[in-house]
Amino acid sequence: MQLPYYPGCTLKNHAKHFEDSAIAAMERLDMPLVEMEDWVCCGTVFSMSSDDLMLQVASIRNLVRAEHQNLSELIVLCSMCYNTLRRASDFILSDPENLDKVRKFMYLEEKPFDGTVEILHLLSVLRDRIGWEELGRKVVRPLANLKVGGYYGCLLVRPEKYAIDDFEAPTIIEDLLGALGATASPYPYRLECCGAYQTVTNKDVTVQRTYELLNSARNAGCEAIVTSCPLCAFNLDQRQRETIEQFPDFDPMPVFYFTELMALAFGANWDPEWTKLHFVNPEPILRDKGLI
Amino acid sequence: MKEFEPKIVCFLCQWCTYAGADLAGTSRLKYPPNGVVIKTLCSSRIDPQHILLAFTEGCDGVFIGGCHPGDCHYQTGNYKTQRRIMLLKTTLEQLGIRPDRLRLEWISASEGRKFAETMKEFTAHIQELGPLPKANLTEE
Amino acid sequence: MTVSITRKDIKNELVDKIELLSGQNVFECYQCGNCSSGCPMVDYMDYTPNQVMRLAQTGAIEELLAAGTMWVCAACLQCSSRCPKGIDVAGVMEALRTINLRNRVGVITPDDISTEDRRELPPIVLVSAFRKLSG
Amino acid sequence: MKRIGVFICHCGVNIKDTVDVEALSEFFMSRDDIVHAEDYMFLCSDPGQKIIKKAIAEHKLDGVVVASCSPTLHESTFQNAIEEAGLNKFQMEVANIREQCSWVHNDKPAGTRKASLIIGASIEKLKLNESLEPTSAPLTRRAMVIGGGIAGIQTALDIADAGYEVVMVEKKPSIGGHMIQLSETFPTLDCSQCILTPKMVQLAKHPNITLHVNSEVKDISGFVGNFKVTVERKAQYVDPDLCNICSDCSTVCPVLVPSEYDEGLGWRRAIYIPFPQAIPASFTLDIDNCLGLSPIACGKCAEKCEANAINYDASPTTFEVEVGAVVVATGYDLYPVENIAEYGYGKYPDVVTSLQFERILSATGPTGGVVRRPSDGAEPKEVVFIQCCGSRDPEHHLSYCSKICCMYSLKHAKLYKHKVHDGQPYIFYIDIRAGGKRYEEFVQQAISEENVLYTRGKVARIFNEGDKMVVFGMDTLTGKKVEIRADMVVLAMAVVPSYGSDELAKTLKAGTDKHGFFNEAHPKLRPVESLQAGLFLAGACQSPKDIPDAVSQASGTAAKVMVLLSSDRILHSPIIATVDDDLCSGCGICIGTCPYGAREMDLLTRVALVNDILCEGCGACIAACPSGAAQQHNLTDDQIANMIRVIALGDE
Ligand SMILES: Cc1cc2nc3c(=O)[nH]c(=O)nc-3n(C[C@H](O)[C@H](O)[C@H](O)COP(=O)(O)OP(=O)(O)OC[C@H]3O[C@@H](n4cnc5c(N)ncnc54)[C@H](O)[C@@H]3O)c2cc1C
Ligand SMILES: Cc1cc2nc3c(=O)[nH]c(=O)nc-3n(C[C@H](O)[C@H](O)[C@H](O)COP(=O)(O)OP(=O)(O)OC[C@H]3O[C@@H](n4cnc5c(N)ncnc54)[C@H](O)[C@@H]3O)c2cc1C
Ligand code: SF4
Ligand code: SF4
Ligand code: SF4
Ligand code: SF4
Ligand code: SF4
Ligand code: SF4
Ligand code: SF4
Ligand code: SF4
Repeated sequence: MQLPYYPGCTLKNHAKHFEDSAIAAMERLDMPLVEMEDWVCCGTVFSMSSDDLMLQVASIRNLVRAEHQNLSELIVLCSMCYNTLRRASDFILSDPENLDKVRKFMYLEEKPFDGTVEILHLLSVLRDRIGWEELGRKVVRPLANLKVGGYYGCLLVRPEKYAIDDFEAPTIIEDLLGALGATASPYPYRLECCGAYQTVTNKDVTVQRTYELLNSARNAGCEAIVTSCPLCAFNLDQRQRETIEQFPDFDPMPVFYFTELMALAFGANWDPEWTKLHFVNPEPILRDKGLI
Repeated sequence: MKEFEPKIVCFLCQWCTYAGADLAGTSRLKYPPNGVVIKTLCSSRIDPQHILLAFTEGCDGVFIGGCHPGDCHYQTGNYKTQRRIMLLKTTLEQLGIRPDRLRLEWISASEGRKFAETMKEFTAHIQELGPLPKANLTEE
Repeated sequence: MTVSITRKDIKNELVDKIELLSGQNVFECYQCGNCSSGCPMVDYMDYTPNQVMRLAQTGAIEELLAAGTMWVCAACLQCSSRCPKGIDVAGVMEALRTINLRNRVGVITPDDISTEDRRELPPIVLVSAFRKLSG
Repeated sequence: MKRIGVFICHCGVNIKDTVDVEALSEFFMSRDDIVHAEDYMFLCSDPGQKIIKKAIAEHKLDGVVVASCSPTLHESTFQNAIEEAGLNKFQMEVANIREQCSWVHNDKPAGTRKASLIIGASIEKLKLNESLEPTSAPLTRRAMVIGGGIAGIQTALDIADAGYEVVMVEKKPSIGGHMIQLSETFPTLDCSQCILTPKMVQLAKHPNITLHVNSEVKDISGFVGNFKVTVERKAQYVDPDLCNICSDCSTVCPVLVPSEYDEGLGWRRAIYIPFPQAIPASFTLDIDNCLGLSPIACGKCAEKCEANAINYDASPTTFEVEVGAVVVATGYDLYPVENIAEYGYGKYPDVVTSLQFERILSATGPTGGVVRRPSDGAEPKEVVFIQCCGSRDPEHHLSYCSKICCMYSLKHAKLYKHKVHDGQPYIFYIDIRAGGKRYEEFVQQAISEENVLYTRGKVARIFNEGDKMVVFGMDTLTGKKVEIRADMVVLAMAVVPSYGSDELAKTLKAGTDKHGFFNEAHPKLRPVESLQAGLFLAGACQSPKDIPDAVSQASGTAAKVMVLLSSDRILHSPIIATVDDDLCSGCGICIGTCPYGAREMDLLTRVALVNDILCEGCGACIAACPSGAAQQHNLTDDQIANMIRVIALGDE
């Protein structure tokens, strides 16, 4: 079964390893990801202002096009795209007036927006269509001895209505890691915000967040963490450069996309290109655990 | 010509509005003498038929007084009344009777002043509307 | 500092604007402080999220618009998801940002970002920062 | 046709000044349908009443209209008068021409006209009045109390002391409720068990009280005065009369079960006594956890019991009890703490509930009253108490305030401080609700003298770091986020109706509010009665309550029950609904309308019935009845219609 998927802008450049590893992993699960055509950036963040329809248009445009391509669902890898697409869709559909306006505005699209496309995060697809046990059976290279923490951040679990799991006590990432054979250690800060776009204007704040978050994971015994969001990955991985500068006691930690670990577990080989996109080199730990 | 003196039936529940009307009396508050009271145990006893009858028999206004929401001696009687009156108002309209000839107010036992004021206002309002034209009713 | 509050302050036009933009009733807030205790950015804010709600109740939106809180908020939705009264506090923050941005206050431009950063930052970071901070 | 007399009162000048009383009596005298009319200065006075009585005799009147002050004042005076003259009291109508006429109008002609309409309408009503007697039914002078917490115990004792029989039904193996689990109680800090156990013993010994533990109410039929209640009693497998609580059996029992009494902080065996002072004083075999009631599976306890008190062949029993009144006193439970995931209960052993902390403080608790935390038994030096856990959170949990947790959290902080002198208690609160006698003093003393640190703000999250609980809170007063590294956290969990009481409410057909608490008949004026006649409420089953409130309500309830049981028969106003069998279409609309469950359908005849004792006469069903079958005694549709006609005709 093929999964139509929406990559979003960053998966084509800074988070190429996210996309590549996801494709590799899903191929091995016989559920290849097929990129939808003609997608545009989703806008990355959902606009919460009630009257600002313009800011919803980017998301809706993607959904209209998916509808036109006869897709009934879109699988999303990035937490932010997931959140933005789903909320934009609901927001527009919840008010006939909005729907009408958006349709009129997008008259150039080949069909009007109906809101028929279901937006799913890959994690929930893994859980709901395959299941952890079945997934475990497909593992050919168990991530034995790898102590890793799941990082949820904000948008996988908030707001509650769009949470892919219990919004206060999710287990979906830990469950996945467990199925892959890793030791998942839940650590206190796994639902705490990384600082998000504040990284542009308040860099030091995000550096502080990174320090606290990764320490929290470290104290809980994690050797690495996984995320599903390129923004989180940027703050938690790339910003370790500044973290090391500012906090002499800081012990760097590799940050993976969950798909990278999946790819490894399902038998794909580590691509050295992926390493280049990491700030903290993940190879030593992977080598240490015999995974590469 | 003599000024129009409306005829008004007032259905009052015995626990709240009837007692409120008594309080208006003990406080010697003055209001027009047009409304005549029929006491019921609860406002929910009032059948919409009675209200229609009042209009067909020649009353110009009907007033209903009950306990404030939540205060009903019989728990929820006043909610039932409210629902019935709301429905009846649409029927009245269809019959060509202005729905504002029918008025529902929550007046508690301590609201003598509110009772007197309501009577003044309602009587004046009906006076303004003039007598209920019988013709409207015969159409029905 | 004494502030004088009159009935004209309560629910003034700006409060209405905030309520309209966010779809929230600021008077629902009973000042439990849960929004602030969970807020990851609270240490960097001049008014804590619950103080934002409180000032909105007193009508002091001008003061809020001049303050820095909304620019520090990371829109992480923690406050909204925990609020016992179901208030979307993050939505109120967004409303404050929106009013400012529409008045071209606090808007960031590409020039505010160093060339180095511009090269280094992934699109997702730049786009979201511009979406939140330039309107 | 009725022979009607009309009597018009001057009320000194009170009526006479605005209403031409003489003209009115002349007018009514002249009417064909009136036999006699007269006016008098003070009808309510003795001579006034004599005038009425004399006229009844002289003119053979069988109906009387008294035009005077409001019926709330003298209706009963005049009813008595006509009864003395041999008439049924319902053959009298008061026309209110003072409060609703002479006192509110100035214009004498207009006042007179209106008075004549008021009297005219009263005459029309009187014409169709029936002679009625109050309905009555015999009554069983016995009460049932469901639930044996402090509220149930107090109710039962008060009723039994008044000489009535009481049957108590308690679902657990012992009475005592939650109060028996408490350490010391605010605001006086007296030992809970010291004040409760004597009452429990008194109850057990009371000649008028029969106690059924391990029992639940399964069904109820009948109505006020005569209920038949079906009770199911679980098998106890131990004969309480034979058991001498030697505890030999439990020492050999191989099964360990978390103790309910200790809120899971300690253990009990499968054969056990919930706590040493349990009433009845007997062991109970917990069949759900026992390895199997036979020597093959285990059978150790029976083998060991020298008193031969254990009987493996026991079986549940079901029996019926007849009672005149039922009191619900099923108390409360705590809101499921797992629902508040961000506080990490279950994940962190040192995050405990308030009731668990009571057990930790209690001398009879798992730590013998020494404050030790569950994880490692260490003495916690910093303890955080979090108020409003689950309460006042309409978005995720419960909208209401649980009322008692402010006070007991403070009590906890205080008792903790008494036991751990160098310990620091912190309380996170939103508001402090201390509105009882001596409560505020209790709070202030703790803050100023014992340095309990109150922090105004809600805790967002609890993490653990090493052996510390990191509490993220807010001090909304300083506007600063606070972080406390505590050794232990106590959650003041919301109070909810006891589990299973929703089913009980259904069985009893008792109303509950949207949270499941039993509904009182009126929040201010009938707080101990339920809407169902004969069904009463006591304690926390009605709303969260502390012990003083629970006991006050219990005694109030007992008094109400005693009023009911004190008469041989129950009397009820006859101004109730009736049904004309011929007109009733069996549509059943009236049944859903009645707030008292007084309406039922006769399934054979498809005719609606009215229960004379339950009907309160509100009339809602009558107005709802589409066929006119439902009527009200002495306020029929015809009576109302005739009154309307009088008013509509005016002085035309
Ligand atoms: C942590 C904590 C500390 C407290 N400290 C204090 C204090 O210091 N001072 C104070 O005044 N108050 C205190 N309270 C409050 C006190 O516990 C209550 O006021 C009191 O227990 C209420 O008594 P009750 O009889 O109404 O309910 P309960 O004590 O709950 O008793 C109800 C009884 O009914 C039984 N029951 C339930 N359902 C059924 C059924 N379907 N059939 C038969 N039986 C049933 C139960 O088994 C129980 O025995 C505290 C409460 C808590 C949670
Ligand atoms: C401003 C205000 C607003 C309130 N609002 C509410 C509300 O909205 N809802 C609510 O539930 N409660 C309200 N209350 C509380 C309410 O008033 C009381 O709960 C209630 O009145 C108490 O009734 P009581 O019979 O105990 O006392 P009281 O009403 O004080 O009656 C005592 C009676 O005893 C008489 N008396 C006194 N001394 C003697 C004596 N030596 N000999 C003979 N007779 C004596 C007095 O004259 C009086 O008639 C309010 C109170 C106040 C002050
Ligand atoms: S959490 Fe909600 S109610 Fe509490 S202070 Fe914040 S906005 Fe107000
Ligand atoms: S959305 Fe903004 S205000 Fe709310 S918790 Fe996150 S950072 Fe704080
Ligand atoms: S051994 Fe027998 S007498 Fe002793 S406690 Fe057990 S059941 Fe009772
Ligand atoms: S028979 Fe049951 S109760 Fe008795 S000792 Fe064995 S396990 Fe315990
Ligand atoms: S009693 Fe106090 S702690 Fe309990 S819910 Fe009410 S305010 Fe909160
Ligand atoms: S004194 Fe009165 S107003 Fe003040 S807290 Fe107590 S009850 Fe409330
Ligand atoms: S009159 Fe009221 S109480 Fe009586 S049966 Fe009808 S609805 Fe029920
Ligand atoms: S509403 Fe009237 S017709 Fe219908 S069942 Fe009741 S009494 Fe009979």
